[in-house]
Amino acid sequence: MTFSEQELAAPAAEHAVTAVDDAPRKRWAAFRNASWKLWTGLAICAFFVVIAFIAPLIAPNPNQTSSIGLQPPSFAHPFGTTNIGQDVLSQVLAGTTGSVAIGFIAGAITVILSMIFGVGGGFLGGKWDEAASLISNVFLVLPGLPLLIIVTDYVQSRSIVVISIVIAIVSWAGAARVLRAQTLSVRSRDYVDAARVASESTWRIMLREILPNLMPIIASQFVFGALGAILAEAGLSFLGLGAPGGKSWGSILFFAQNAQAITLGAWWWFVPPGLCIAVLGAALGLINFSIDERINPRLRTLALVKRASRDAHRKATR
Amino acid sequence: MRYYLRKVVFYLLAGWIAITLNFFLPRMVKGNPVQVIIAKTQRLAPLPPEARHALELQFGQTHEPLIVQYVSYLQHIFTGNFGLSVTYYPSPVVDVIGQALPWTLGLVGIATVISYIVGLLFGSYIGWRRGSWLDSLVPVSTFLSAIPYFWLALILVYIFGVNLQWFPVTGGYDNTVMPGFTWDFIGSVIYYGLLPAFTIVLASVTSQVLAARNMMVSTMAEDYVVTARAKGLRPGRVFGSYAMRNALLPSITGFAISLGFIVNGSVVTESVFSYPGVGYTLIQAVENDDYPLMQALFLIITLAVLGANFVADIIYGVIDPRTRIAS
Amino acid sequence: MTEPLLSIRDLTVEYQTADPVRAVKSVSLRIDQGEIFGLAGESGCGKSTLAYAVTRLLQPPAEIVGGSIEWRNQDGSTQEILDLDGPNLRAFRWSEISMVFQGAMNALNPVHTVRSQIADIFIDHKAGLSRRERTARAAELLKTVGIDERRLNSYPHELSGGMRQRVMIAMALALRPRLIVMDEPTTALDVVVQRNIIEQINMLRTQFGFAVLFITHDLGLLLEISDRVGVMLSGELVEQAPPKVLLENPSHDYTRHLLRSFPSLRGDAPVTGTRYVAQKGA
Amino acid sequence: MTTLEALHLCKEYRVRGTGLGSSLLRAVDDVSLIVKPGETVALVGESGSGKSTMAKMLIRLIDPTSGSILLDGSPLQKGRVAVKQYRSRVQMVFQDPFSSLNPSLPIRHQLSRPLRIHGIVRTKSEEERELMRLMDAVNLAPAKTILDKYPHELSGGQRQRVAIARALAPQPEVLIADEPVSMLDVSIRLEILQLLDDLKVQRNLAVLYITHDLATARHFSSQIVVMRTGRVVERGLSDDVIMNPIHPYTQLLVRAAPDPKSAPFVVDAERYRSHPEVTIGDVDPDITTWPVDSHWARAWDGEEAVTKLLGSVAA
Amino acid sequence: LTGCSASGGSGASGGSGRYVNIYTGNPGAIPQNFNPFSSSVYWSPAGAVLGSVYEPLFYYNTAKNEAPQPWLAKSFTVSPDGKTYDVTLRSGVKWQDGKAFSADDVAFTYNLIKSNPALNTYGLKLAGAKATDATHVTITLSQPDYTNEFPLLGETFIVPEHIWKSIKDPSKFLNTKPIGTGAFSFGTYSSQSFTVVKNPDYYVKGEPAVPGLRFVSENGNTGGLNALNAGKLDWAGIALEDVQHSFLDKDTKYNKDTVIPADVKVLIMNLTKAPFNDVQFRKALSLSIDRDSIIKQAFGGTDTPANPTSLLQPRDSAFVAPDYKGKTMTEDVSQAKKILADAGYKTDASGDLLGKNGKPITFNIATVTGYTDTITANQLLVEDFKKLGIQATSQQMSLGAYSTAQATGDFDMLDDRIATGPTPFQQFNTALNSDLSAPIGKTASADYARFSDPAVQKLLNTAASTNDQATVAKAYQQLGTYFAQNQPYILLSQNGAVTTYRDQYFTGWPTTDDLWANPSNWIAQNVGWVAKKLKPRS
Ligand SMILES: Nc1ncnc2c1ncn2[C@@H]1O[C@H](COP(=O)(O)OP(=O)(O)OP(=O)(O)O)[C@@H](O)[C@H]1O
Ligand SMILES: Nc1ncnc2c1ncn2[C@@H]1O[C@H](COP(=O)(O)OP(=O)(O)OP(=O)(O)O)[C@@H](O)[C@H]1O
Ligand SMILES: [Mg+2]
Ligand SMILES: [Mg+2]
Repeated sequence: MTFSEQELAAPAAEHAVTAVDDAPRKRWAAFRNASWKLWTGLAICAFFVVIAFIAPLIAPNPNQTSSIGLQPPSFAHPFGTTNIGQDVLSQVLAGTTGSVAIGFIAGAITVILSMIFGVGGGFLGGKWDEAASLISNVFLVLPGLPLLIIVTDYVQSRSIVVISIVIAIVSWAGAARVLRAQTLSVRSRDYVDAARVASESTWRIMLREILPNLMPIIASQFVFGALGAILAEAGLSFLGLGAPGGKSWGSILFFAQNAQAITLGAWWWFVPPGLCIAVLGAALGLINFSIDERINPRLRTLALVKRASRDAHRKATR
Repeated sequence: MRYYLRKVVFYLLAGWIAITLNFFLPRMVKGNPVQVIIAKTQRLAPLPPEARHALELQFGQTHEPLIVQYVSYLQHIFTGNFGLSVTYYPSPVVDVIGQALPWTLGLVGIATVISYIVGLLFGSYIGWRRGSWLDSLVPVSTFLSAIPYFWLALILVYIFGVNLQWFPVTGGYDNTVMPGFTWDFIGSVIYYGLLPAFTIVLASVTSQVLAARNMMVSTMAEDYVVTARAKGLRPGRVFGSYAMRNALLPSITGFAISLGFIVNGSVVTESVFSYPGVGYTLIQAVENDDYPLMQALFLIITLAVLGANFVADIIYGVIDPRTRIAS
Repeated sequence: MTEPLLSIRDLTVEYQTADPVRAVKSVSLRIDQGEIFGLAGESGCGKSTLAYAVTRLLQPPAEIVGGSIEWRNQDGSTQEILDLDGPNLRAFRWSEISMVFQGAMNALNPVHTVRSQIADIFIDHKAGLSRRERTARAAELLKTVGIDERRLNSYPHELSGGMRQRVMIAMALALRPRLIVMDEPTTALDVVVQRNIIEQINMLRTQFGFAVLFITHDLGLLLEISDRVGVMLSGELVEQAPPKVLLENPSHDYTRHLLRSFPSLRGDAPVTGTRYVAQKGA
Repeated sequence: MTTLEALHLCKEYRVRGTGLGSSLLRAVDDVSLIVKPGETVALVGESGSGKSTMAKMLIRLIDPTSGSILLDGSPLQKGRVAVKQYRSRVQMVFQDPFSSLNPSLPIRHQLSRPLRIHGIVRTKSEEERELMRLMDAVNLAPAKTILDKYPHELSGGQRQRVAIARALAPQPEVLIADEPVSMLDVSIRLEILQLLDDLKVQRNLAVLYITHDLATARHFSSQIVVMRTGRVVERGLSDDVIMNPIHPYTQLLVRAAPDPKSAPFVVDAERYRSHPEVTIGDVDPDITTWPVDSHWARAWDGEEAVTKLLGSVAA
Repeated sequence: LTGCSASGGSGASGGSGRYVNIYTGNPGAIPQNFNPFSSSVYWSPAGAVLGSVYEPLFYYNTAKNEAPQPWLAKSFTVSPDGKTYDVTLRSGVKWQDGKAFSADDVAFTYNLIKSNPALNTYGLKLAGAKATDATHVTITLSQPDYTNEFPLLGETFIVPEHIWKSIKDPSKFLNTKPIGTGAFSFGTYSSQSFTVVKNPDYYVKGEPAVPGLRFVSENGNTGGLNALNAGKLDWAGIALEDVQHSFLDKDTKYNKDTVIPADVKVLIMNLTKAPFNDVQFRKALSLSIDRDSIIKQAFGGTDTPANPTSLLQPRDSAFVAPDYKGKTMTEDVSQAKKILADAGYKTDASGDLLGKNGKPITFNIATVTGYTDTITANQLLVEDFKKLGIQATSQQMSLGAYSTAQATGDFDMLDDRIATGPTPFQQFNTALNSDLSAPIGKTASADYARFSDPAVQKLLNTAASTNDQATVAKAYQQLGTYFAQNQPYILLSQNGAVTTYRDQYFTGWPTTDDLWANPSNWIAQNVGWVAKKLKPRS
C-alpha cells in the first residue's frame, strides 16, 4: 500500500501549493521560530543520521553470531538476539546506516529527476515540455512496486545504492508533475519576464530566478522521496528482494519473518526495526508537514484558544 | 477536439510504452523457466540430463528472435491470449488471473473504499474543527502514516492472530470449507478478510485524513465558505455542501487513481496475509520466471491504472462543473 | 437624530499569531438606518477585519478582545451582536446583516448553480417555502439586479465578473436585511462595470431602504456615493464625516494626504500643488 | 534620442476552450503607436483590451502576428544579440511590484545584473557607484541599507521604485510602463507617477504609460490612445480625449471614473455632431502621416451597437 | 462411483467423517491441473493427486535401502542385458470410473511417454512396452539404464488408456477430473484446497481406512505452521526454524515429527578457479567450518552430521569404506592453517590470506533469495572463513539468476544440496559426472562444480552399467572414499527432512524409528502410500 499512497499524495501536494513567494531570510526567520514539529522532526532525523555514521564504530560486526540464539532482551543484548545469536541492537544500528542511506540517496535522485523533468520541461516549454510530461506521465501510470520487483530482480549486483536508484527511478514522476505545475506558475511570474527583459540568459533564469523559489517544494519532495524510499525498501526487503547482505531495517524484518520470529514470540526481533522505520518516517513526515505549513500557512494547527479568558476580557471591557 | 485527441493519444502512447516495457523487462531478467524448474527440482530429487529437453518442450520455450516474439505478443494481447502459465503449467494465464483477481478486488478494493470514506470524512471533520482538540490528532496521523504497512500487519498478526487467536492469519477462507454461495463460505471469507482489511484501512486511512484535513483547511478559508457562513446556513450544510464538496473534489481523482493501483498495492498485503490474490500470484510469477503470467499481470495492473486515470479525468469533468463543456 | 442601526463601541480585534497583530484598535462608529457609510483607508489598515467582526465571521487566530457591537432590532430593542451564539447567530446572519465580498468570483460556490445557492438561504431561513416558491423568489431577486432569470441554472464560472457581483448583491438582498456590508465589492472590476454596480446599489437602497457599510480604498469612489465616510489608518478610525465636509475641510493629516493622492479627471489640475506639474503637449 | 514606432501590430492567440476545438483570439488588432523622446503616450482601455499584449510585443517578450516595430526608424533584427541590444534601449516596468521582483534575491543582485549584462559597469567600484546613482535617481534612501534587503522587506512603493531603477539600469531610451501603479495603494500612486514623470524629463525618455486610470493618464501624458477589444477606438491629445470624448466607449469610461471634484459627465451618443474637429473613421489613421495634435475616434458600427454599449447606463 | 458426488464440506467437524488435512509444503494456489506427466504439477500443491489417485507400479522407500514394494504391480524381473523389464501386475484392479484395469493400460502409459518427448521428464530410455497378457507387461529400453529404475517403475503414474488415448496433446492436458486406480478418488477442487475421497472399490482390503484426504495450500511455512498448531492440519511437510519450540512443545501429546536424512548439503565450488582447484585449500576451508553451529542455528537442529564420503547415514552406511565408518567432519582451525601454510599460502600484515597470485583471497557464497536457512548458513560460513583470513561475502540471487549462474558456471561458491535417489548413484552422478558438465559459459545439466577425473568417470560407468550388487557396492565405496579424500564439494550436513504431523485424529505415520515409508509428503507418491495406511484414532 505504501506505493499507491505515495503516488496519491501527488495531487494533494499539488493542491496544497499556493504560494512560495517567501524570501530566504523570511524563511530563516520562520525557521527559527518554526513549530515544534519541525524541530522534533529534525532532531529525530539528526539522531538517526548520527547513528548511521557511528554505527560501524559502535556496532562493528552486526553479523557476529553466537551459539545461543533467540535470547530475549538482557543486559548483554538490550534488544535480544536473533536465531543465530546475532545482537539485534547491533543489527538495528547497522540497519540504520542502510535505511538512512537509502532514504538520502533515493530522495536526492528523486529530486534530481523531478527537477530535470519537472523544472526543465516546465521552464523550457514547447516540445521539451511535451516530451518531459509525456515521460513523467508514463512513469506515473507504470505500476511502481511490480516494476520495482522486476527491475531489482534484473539488477544482479543489488547493492543499497542500486536499490535506492531503482526506487527513485520508479517514483520520481509524481514529484516531477507537481514541480512542473509549480514551475509553470513561477515561470509566469513577472520577475521571470523582468529577468528576460534584463537579458539574463536562459540558464541563469532557470538557476537563479526560478529554482530558488521552488526550494520549499523541492525540499518537501526530498523529504517525501526519502520517506517513500525507506518504506519501499523495507517492503522490498521484506519480500526478499532487498539488497543481499546489505543491512537495512527491512532486511532485519525479512529475516525475522522467515525465522518465524512471530510464532516463536520473539517480539524483540521484529518490533525494534519496524518502530525505527515508523519513528524516522514520522520525523520526515513532521518535517514535510512543517514545510507544507510554510508553503501554505493556513495548514498550521492552532493552539487551543482560551475561550474563557477571552470572554472574561470582553465582559470586563464592556 | 484537439484536447481530447491529445488525451487519447497520450493514453494510447502510455499504454503502448507500458505494454512494451512489460514485454522487455521480464525478458531482461536472467534465467528461464526451465532452468528454474530444474534448479528447484534438483534440490529435491536428482534429475536426469535428458529431462531438460522434455521441460523445454513442455514450456514451449522458443528460440525465436525477440522481435518475432514481440509481434506475436502484441497480437496475443488483442486476442486476449496470454498463453499458458509456467508456474501453474499448463493452466492458461487468463484462468490463473481470473482466480486471483476477485480476491484482490474484494479485499483491497473494499478496504480502499472504506479507508477513503472514513479518512476523507474524518479528515474533513478535523479540518472543519480546526483549532479544536482534534488538531492534536494531526501529528498522531503523521506517525501512523509512516508505519510500514507490512510491519503493522505483522504486529496485528502477532497480537490478534498468534497471541489472542481471534483471527486466522493466513489465507482467504477456511480451506476446509468448499467455495460456493453458502453462508459457511461467505462467513469464512469475511472472517478471514477482517484482519487484512482492518490493517489496510488502519495503515492508509491516516494519509487520507491528513490530505483531507489539509484540503479542508484550505477550502475553509475560501470566500464562498465564509459567505456560506455569513448567509447563516446550517453548519451541516456549510460543511457538506460548501466546504467538503469543494475540498474533496481533488480526492475524487485521487480515489479513482488509487482504485487503479489496488492491484499494485496488493503485493505486500497479500504476501503478509498469504492472501490468494493477484499480488501473491505476481510474486509467484516473478520467482518462477513466469513471463506469460507476469506480462498479463502487468498488463492488467497497467491498464487498470491507465483506465482509472482516464475515468478520473472523466469523473472530474462530471463532478466539477467548471470543467464541463458549456453548451 | 434617528436611532442608530448599528453602533460599534471601542471595538478591538487582534490576530493571535506568533507576534500578535492588533488589526482594529478601539474603533467606535455608528451606522444609521438606510445610510451608506463608506470606510476608506490603505490596504491592511483593518477594514475587512472590522467588517468581519460586525458579521461575526472572524475565525481564529482573530479574536475580538474588547468592545461591543450593538444592533437595533425592528421593534426598537437593542441586541449585542457579540453575544449572539449558535442558532440565534445563524438566524441573525443574512436576515439582518448580509455581506458582499470583494471577489464574487470566489464568493460563489463553484460547484453549485446560482439557483441552489440562493435557495440554500431560503431553506435554512424560511423553512416553510416550497421548492417552487424558492425558485420564484430567486428569479425575482435576479431580476431586481437586472439579470435574466434563465441564469438561475448557470454555474458561477459561466457568468462574467460583473454578473457574478450582481448575483452576490441579489443574494444579499434575499432576506431584506437592514444592513449590507460590502467589502470592496468592485475592486476587481472594470471602471465601467463598477459604475453600473454602484448605481444599482444606490437604486436598490432607495427601493429597499437598507443601510450599507461600503469598504474600499478608493476614496474618490466613496466620496461620490457615501452619506458619511470614515477613514481608517492602521487599525484606528481617524476621521468620520459627510463627504462634503471631508472634501472641503479634512481634519486629519492622513485624510488630507489621501485626498491629495487622486487627481480629478476633469478638473483642471491635480489637487496636489507640490511637485506635480501637468505636462501639456509635446 | 529614440522614437519607438509600432505599426499595424496584430497579435493572435490560439485559445483552447473547454469544448471541442480551439479558436484564434485576436488580442491586438491593427494597433499603431509612436512614442517620441520626452513624451508620454498613455494607452488606456478596459480590462482585457490588449494593453499588456502590446507592451509584451514592444519589449519583445512575444512576437507580433503581423505588423512591425521600428526603433528610430530601423526595423528589428532577429537573434539573441539583437534582442539584447534592443533591450538595452527599451525597458519595461511591470504592473505588480510584488511579483516583478524575485523574492529570493537581494535588491543589490537584482539591480546589478542588468548593469553587468549590458556592460554598463565592469568593476566592483563602478558597479557600486552606478548603483548609488540609480538609487538616487529613484529617490531610495538610505541606498546602502535598501540594497541589502530582500523585496519583502520593502513597502509596495519602495519596491516599485526598485523596479523602475532596474528598468533604468541599462540606460534605456524608451520606457514601457504597464500599469505601474494599479497594484499600489492610492496614497503612493501619485508619488511613483511623479517620479516617472521627472525621470522622463531628466533623461529625455520616451514613455509608454499603460493604465486604465483615465485621470492619471490625462495628467501624466500628452497623448491618449483608447483601446477596446484589441482595437484603437479613440486617440488624440490627452485633454481633448478626456474633456471631449467622442466614441461612446470613451464617454462611458469618462463617465464611470469617480470624480467627486467635478460635475458628472453626461453620456451622449450624438456628441460627435457638436465636435466637428474630431476626425471620425473606420480604421485607425496612418499615424506616420497623421498630424500630431488631431483628435480621432473610431466610427461605430451603427445605432444598435451604440444602444447596446450604452444600454447599461441608467437613463 | 466417482469422487465428484462426495461431500467434502463437513470434513472439518471431526468425528469419524474427518478427512486427513494435509499440507504438502508446496506453497501457493492450487492449479486446477492434475496432469500426472507435468513436472510442474508434481512439485505443486496439486502433486498430491499423484500417489493418491494415480499409482505407479512400485513404491520405492527412499528413506531406507530396501527393495521396492509392490503397488500396482506385484513383481518384476530385469533381463541380463538390462534392456527388458518383465512386470507382473495385480489382478482385479479397477479404474475409478468402474472400467477394468489391465496390462494394456500400463503399456499404453509407457508408449505414451515414449511417443511424447514432452512427457518424458525423467529422460527414460524407452523403446516400447507391450502387454503380454492381462497381468503381464514388458517394458523395453533402448539401452541398459539400471540407475533409472526408480523413475521408471516408481515415479511413472499409470493412466487409463480409455481416457488418454483420445487426448491430442497430453502435455497440455489439464486433466481436471483425474481418474486413476488409487485408494482415493478425486473429490472437489478449489484454488485453496482439494479433496480426495476413499475409493470403496480399492483393491487392497481395508485400505484406505480414512474417509478422505484434504490437501490445502498454505502460502508458505509460517502459514503452514500456524494452521498446524491450530489443529487444522494433520500432516505437514514444512521446513521449520526450530521444530522443538515452534511445534513439538505446543502440544506435547499429539504433535509429532519424523526426521529423515534426505540428502547432503554441500558447498559447490567452481573448481576451474583458483584457489578452489587446489585440494589443500578445499581441505583447509572444510576444516574451518563449525558444522555444529550451522546445523543448530541455520538448519533448525534437524540436520545430522555428514559422513566425509557423502554417503547418507545410516541409509547407505553399508557402502562406507572401513576408514570412514562412523566418521563425521570436524572443525580444526589450527590444522586448517597448517595445511594452508604447508601448501604455500601466506597471509599479509592485516591477516588476510593471500592466494598463489599474491592477492588476498575473496569470494562470494551465493544462494537464492528467500532461502533463509542457507542465507543464515552463509552468514555463519563467512564468520568461519574469516578465521583463516578469508573475506567471503554472502550473496543472494533470484532463483532464475541463481539457476543460470549455476548452470553456466558463473559463480565462486554456491550453498546447495546434492539430491539423492533410492541408491547413492544419483548423488555421485549429479556431483561428479563430467559428461553432464559443460565448459564455463555453457549450460551444464549437473556437475556444476565442473569436476572432472577419468578415474571417477570410470567408477560411475561401472556402477551404472551393471546390475551386480557387489560390483555396484564396491564402486560406491570407492567413490565415497574419493569424495572424502578430495572434497570436490565441501560437505556441510545431512539434510534432515522434517515431516510434522498430529496424531490426535489419525495414527500410523512412519516414525523416525520405523521408517516403513518415506514420510516426506512433498514427494507425491509418499502421500498416497502413507495415507492409505493411516487409521482414524478410535
Ligand atoms: N489571518 C490573519 N492572521 C494574521 N494577521 C492578519 C490576518 N488577517 C489579517 N491580518 C492582519 O490584520 C490587518 C488588517 O487586515 P484587513 O484584512 O482587515 O485589512 P484591509 O483594510 O481589509 O486591507 P485590504 O484593503 O488590503 O483588504 C493587516 O495588518 C493584516 O496583516
Ligand atoms: N498567452 C495568452 N494566450 C491566449 N490569450 C491571451 C494570452 N495573453 C492574453 N490573452 C488574451 O488576450 C486579450 C488581451 O490581454 P491583455 O493582457 O493584453 O489585456 P490587458 O488590456 O492588459 O488587460 P488588463 O487590464 O486586465 O491587464 C485578453 O482577452 C486575454 O485573455
Ligand atoms: Mg480587505
Ligand atoms: Mg494588463
